[in-house]
Amino acid sequence: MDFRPTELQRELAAGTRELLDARCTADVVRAAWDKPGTAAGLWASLAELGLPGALVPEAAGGLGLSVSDLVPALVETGRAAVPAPIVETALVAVPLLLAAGRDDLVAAIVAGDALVTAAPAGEPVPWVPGATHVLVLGEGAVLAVPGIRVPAVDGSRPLARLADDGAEELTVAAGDVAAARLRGALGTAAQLVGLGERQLAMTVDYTAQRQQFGAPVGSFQAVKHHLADALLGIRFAEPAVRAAALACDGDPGAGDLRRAVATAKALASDAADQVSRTAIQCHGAMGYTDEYDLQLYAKRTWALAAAWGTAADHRAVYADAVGPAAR
Amino acid sequence: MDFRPTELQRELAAGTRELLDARCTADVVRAAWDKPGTAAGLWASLAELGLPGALVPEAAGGLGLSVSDLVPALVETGRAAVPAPIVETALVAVPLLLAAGRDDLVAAIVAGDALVTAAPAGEPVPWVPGATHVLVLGEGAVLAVPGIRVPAVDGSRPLARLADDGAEELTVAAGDVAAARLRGALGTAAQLVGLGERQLAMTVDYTAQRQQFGAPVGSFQAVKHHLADALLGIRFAEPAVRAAALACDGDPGAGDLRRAVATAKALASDAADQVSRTAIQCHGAMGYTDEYDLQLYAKRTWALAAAWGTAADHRAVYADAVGPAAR
Amino acid sequence: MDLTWTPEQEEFRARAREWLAANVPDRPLPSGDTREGFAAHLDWERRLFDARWSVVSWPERYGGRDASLWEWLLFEEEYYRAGAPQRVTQNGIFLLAPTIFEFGTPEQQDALLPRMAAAQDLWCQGWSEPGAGSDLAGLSSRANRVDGGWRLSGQKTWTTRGAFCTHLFGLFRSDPESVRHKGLTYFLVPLDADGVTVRGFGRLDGDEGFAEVFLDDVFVPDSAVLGGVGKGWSVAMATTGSERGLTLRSPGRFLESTRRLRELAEAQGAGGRLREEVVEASMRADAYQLFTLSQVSDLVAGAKAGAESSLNKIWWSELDVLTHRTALALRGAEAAVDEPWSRGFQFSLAGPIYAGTNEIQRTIVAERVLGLPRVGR
Amino acid sequence: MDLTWTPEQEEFRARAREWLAANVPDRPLPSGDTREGFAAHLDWERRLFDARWSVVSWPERYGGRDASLWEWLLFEEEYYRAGAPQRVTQNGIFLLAPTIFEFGTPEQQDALLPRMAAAQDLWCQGWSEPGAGSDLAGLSSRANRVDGGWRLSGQKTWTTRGAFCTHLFGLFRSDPESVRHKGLTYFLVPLDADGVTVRGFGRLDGDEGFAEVFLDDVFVPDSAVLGGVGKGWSVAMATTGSERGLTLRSPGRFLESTRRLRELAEAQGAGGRLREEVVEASMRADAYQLFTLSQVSDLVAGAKAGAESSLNKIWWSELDVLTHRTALALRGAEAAVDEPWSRGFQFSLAGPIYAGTNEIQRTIVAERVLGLPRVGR
Repeated sequence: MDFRPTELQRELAAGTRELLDARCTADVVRAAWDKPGTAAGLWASLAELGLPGALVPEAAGGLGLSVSDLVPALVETGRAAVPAPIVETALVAVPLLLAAGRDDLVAAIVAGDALVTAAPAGEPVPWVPGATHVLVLGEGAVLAVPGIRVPAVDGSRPLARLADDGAEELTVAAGDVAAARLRGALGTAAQLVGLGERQLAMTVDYTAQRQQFGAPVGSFQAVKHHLADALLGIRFAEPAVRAAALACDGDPGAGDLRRAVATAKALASDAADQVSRTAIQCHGAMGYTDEYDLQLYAKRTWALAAAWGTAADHRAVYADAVGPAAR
Repeated sequence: MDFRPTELQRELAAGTRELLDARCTADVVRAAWDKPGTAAGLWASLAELGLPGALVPEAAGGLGLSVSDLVPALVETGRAAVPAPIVETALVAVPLLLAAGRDDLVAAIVAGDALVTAAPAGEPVPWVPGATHVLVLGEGAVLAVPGIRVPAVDGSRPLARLADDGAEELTVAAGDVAAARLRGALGTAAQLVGLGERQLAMTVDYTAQRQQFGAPVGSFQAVKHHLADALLGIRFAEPAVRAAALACDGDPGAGDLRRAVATAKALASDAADQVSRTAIQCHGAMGYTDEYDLQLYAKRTWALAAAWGTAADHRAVYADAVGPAAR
Repeated sequence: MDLTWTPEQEEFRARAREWLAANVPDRPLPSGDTREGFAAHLDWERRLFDARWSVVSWPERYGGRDASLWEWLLFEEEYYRAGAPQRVTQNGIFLLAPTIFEFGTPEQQDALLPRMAAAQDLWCQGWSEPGAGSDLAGLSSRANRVDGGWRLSGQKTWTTRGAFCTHLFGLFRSDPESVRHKGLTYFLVPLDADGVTVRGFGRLDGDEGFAEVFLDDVFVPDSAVLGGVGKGWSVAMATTGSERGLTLRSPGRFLESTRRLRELAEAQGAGGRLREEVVEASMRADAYQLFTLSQVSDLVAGAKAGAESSLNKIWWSELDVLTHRTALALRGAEAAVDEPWSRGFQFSLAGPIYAGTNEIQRTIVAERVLGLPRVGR
Repeated sequence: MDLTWTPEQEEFRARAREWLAANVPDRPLPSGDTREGFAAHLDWERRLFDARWSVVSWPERYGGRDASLWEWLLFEEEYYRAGAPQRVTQNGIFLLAPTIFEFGTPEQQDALLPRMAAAQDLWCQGWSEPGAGSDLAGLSSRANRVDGGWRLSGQKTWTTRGAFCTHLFGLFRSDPESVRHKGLTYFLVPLDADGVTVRGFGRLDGDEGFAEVFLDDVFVPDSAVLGGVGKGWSVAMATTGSERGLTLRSPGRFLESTRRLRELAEAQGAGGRLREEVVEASMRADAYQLFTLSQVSDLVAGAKAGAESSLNKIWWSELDVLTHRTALALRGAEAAVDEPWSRGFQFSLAGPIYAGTNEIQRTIVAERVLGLPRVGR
């Protein structure tokens, strides 16, 4: 029993953060609004760090990491609002493609040449344009062809529907597909934690400086208590995300996998959404303009809170998974 | 269209308040905890004012009032936490007994000799001991015999189960019984508004005086905002209660009766419960002792919020009543 | 006590409903916060004016119908029910006009109100400055006395649809020695005056709906002063009162949005908590309607609207957020698509911020309605 | 990173579970806040002590098992899961003892801790005074220096179970010139000393669980001072830290209460929002468990618990209210009956108040964790 992230996990996260602080600034995210799907330079850097192929065995050129090794780095990709399918490629697609024996595509991922997006069947598919492959998860898994684009709340995360035909079925077990969907929810939850932390930090900085009625806005009790509540949600979601990662890796102490992932995604979605709304409220009119960076992160938050199952969906999963209230 | 209470309504409420300020102080409510069902002197005063028989036609010795005439006075009986079945007798029982042709019992009510309690079938019956008659409303209506007492959260509003036999069926239409149940919810909602106002006023007084960290507790922004929220709930529940009373009287502008009563009871239950919890929190440890009067009103609030359908029950009724979202 | 409309009121409602049914565009207009959409909305405003529906509560000589508060409420209810376009003239008609009626000279009223009703003059508000948001008393724009008038300098920001308007109203510091809310004057400024520069910028929901207005030694005559030199604070307070109060947010808007929410929930067969929240939003809209009818009954009987209007503002703005959040939760993964509900959600988040944040409103309620002590923050 | 117990930890858990299964009374004891119930609870405490389960984390020489923080968490989880009685000794064991371990002399430790572990001395806390609730710095009870010791005078109130205890710990103003949190000293006072009067009174949930303690020129020797003369404030802060922190509210309590909530919901076949709130409470209990495991991992590795313990206190106390409110909503009309859930609801309302109100905790979080400016209130 030691729930602290390992040194490897902390180092991978720190390296990711350092890279993204330099290469994925707010300006980069904003630029992706105008030209979605053009994060190629950023993706090459992530591939150099090894993130897309982090779960690929070392023998196949990957880092050979576990899900819980990768998750702290994914929190950082959320904090930076990386405008590319890193969760979809690294966490959702890789284990499924390995199971399907698609070593060609896995190799392309390791090389940084393939950007694989993914979505549950029936939902709008993100990162089109931009992704090179589209993975759709229903009962089974297919590589599908994107159809028309639809306008997105988060312009840096473009959306498309699927074309009616051209899909290619992958040969995988139903359990592999279900596990991939759970990893989608988990990775999204990790990014939401990072997004929440980012917006909270921006708001603390803003309210500590902004003067109103002769004092910093952040010195008013109402603002303090709003921000304490925002922190509370994020701080209690974060361990739930790490526990769900351990459950994915089969840690027996992490309990039922579905319950753990449902808890992580529900708490992270609600917490990050609460941070976004609080941040906008505490910024006043400033929070309400698209020239200020806050909106970039708020819109990513709302997009991800809706992806891979909403908080309400995951509460229903939890109710299912927890079963009878046996002692 | 004039939604102000009429002069008659305001005067009846003012007279009730004046009476109760003198005759139903916190000490009287507290005394009813030790000896439940001993509010006889208070009941005689209410009968003198005409409240128990307010809906009885003037020809039969009553005041011949409408439901909406009576409701503002019932708000006052809530504010004072009257420890007797005034809603049950005046609002629930009287019209049903008139419909059943039970003029004997109606006359006893007008004379102040009968205290009729009432409850939906299956629920614990309040005001036993104390009541002279027990009305139980299921599909039909029966005058039932009380059985064993059960311990009550609100000791000034004792509870009992029913005896297995000895019940006497009233000859009334199913619609009359349904209407009586709605009046039970409405009258309880009215009392909850009064209870909320009382606890809010007590808390404003307390926090304006109580010093902490060198300033009145009520000057702290967090306390101000908690109390503003408490007021908000009560102020928006109050018109809903008056509108439901008009709906009982058949005012065509008041809309569907079930929707109106459900709105009134759900909003009033939630608002008064919120006031109680806020009041206790703002009183600090003082709110948490049975020597301070606040608890008398908080416990009545919780008892009434649970009676004649909880807020959740009434939201379900509303969903039913509002039907398809037709334009 | 009753809630029943008179036959005359029902007749007024029927006339409004009939005209709206015949005239409301079949398809929603493009957003009034874009240049193209604003033009389409101006056409609509002029149709409203031609039929005398643009300012129903104003005197007939200014283009209105002398409608009572009750009739105004009925008109608003029908307007939202009909799904009629957003009123891009609202800053003038609902915020500035009540102030002109209360503080303007007869000459100002005759000159300004008919052109406003006809959407010939288009007014934006200049409350906020880079250094002052909800705290109006922190304004730094200046007005210097000159022969025959004033010279205005400074910068206003967050002026809604400022890039498409013709006039601005706002406060300027006319006494250079003054601090806080003393020494302010309320000015009416044509945006085509020499020295005015307007720069539009974008909003959270993606429209170019805001503008910054730069004033560089802009001359205005004495007739541009509303309500007296140095009286700006109390004049402005009257205006923000009406912004917060009933006049801007009629219950019809929320009855309609919660009806659409129920429609959405039924279409999606929603169960569980979402169904509960749909009911909660609907009940709160009903309560807002009843609270308003109670308030208007008092106003019609001669009462004054006071600090209680803060209760309205908190209630409707948080109801609006609840309604849209619930809609997005119902839409699930589709909530990531940019469409009316998701735009409406982002727009709803402005409600608790503008016209005095809800934190300020709660403090007003606590101090002026409940009487809690003002010491401390 | 892992969440798996070692075989030794699992073995410890099994031993605790086995003893509890064999010894926990079949029927709940009467409330420990009544005189009769308190006696029954004392019997239980002595059984715990005899089997070395009363203070598992203490050194063996004081009656403990030298258990690690992990083993303590496991014991607590098993304790709540077994439905074992409330610990009426908790004010001593969980609040005072950590302070004695940190600040007491070896003589004080040897004299006081074994008697506390064995429930021979029963400690109540004297934090609150009529004029000072959460604001400890406003205390006015006095300690006057006399030959060989001190004379204590003043009034303490809200001392939980004070009427049944033998000793009191609390702060007294030892420097008459001092103000606020300077010049306070931490004293340990036997309640049978001359000049002490104890008067019990009732709580919201109906038990006689509180007492007022009057001290009239009570003599105590120098050995009654804990942590040094004039150091009372910093000594007390260490104690309130442990009251707020992990040591008092182990996750096992909330895992068990939410499990009972799910049991209730299933028995009643609850649908709709209530089901959602049942899930919400359960998820929050899971999150509290994981947050605690994360914190304890840090502590075991040598980190210090700081202002973050305010996060624990807000979370568990509001989770406890949510759990009980949801239970009462499920019980419908039966919620008016006085039984364990309705009593538990009333008891839960004390959580956000005592040991520093949640308003104070949120301010601590904002200032010390987030770093917001301290100006203002």
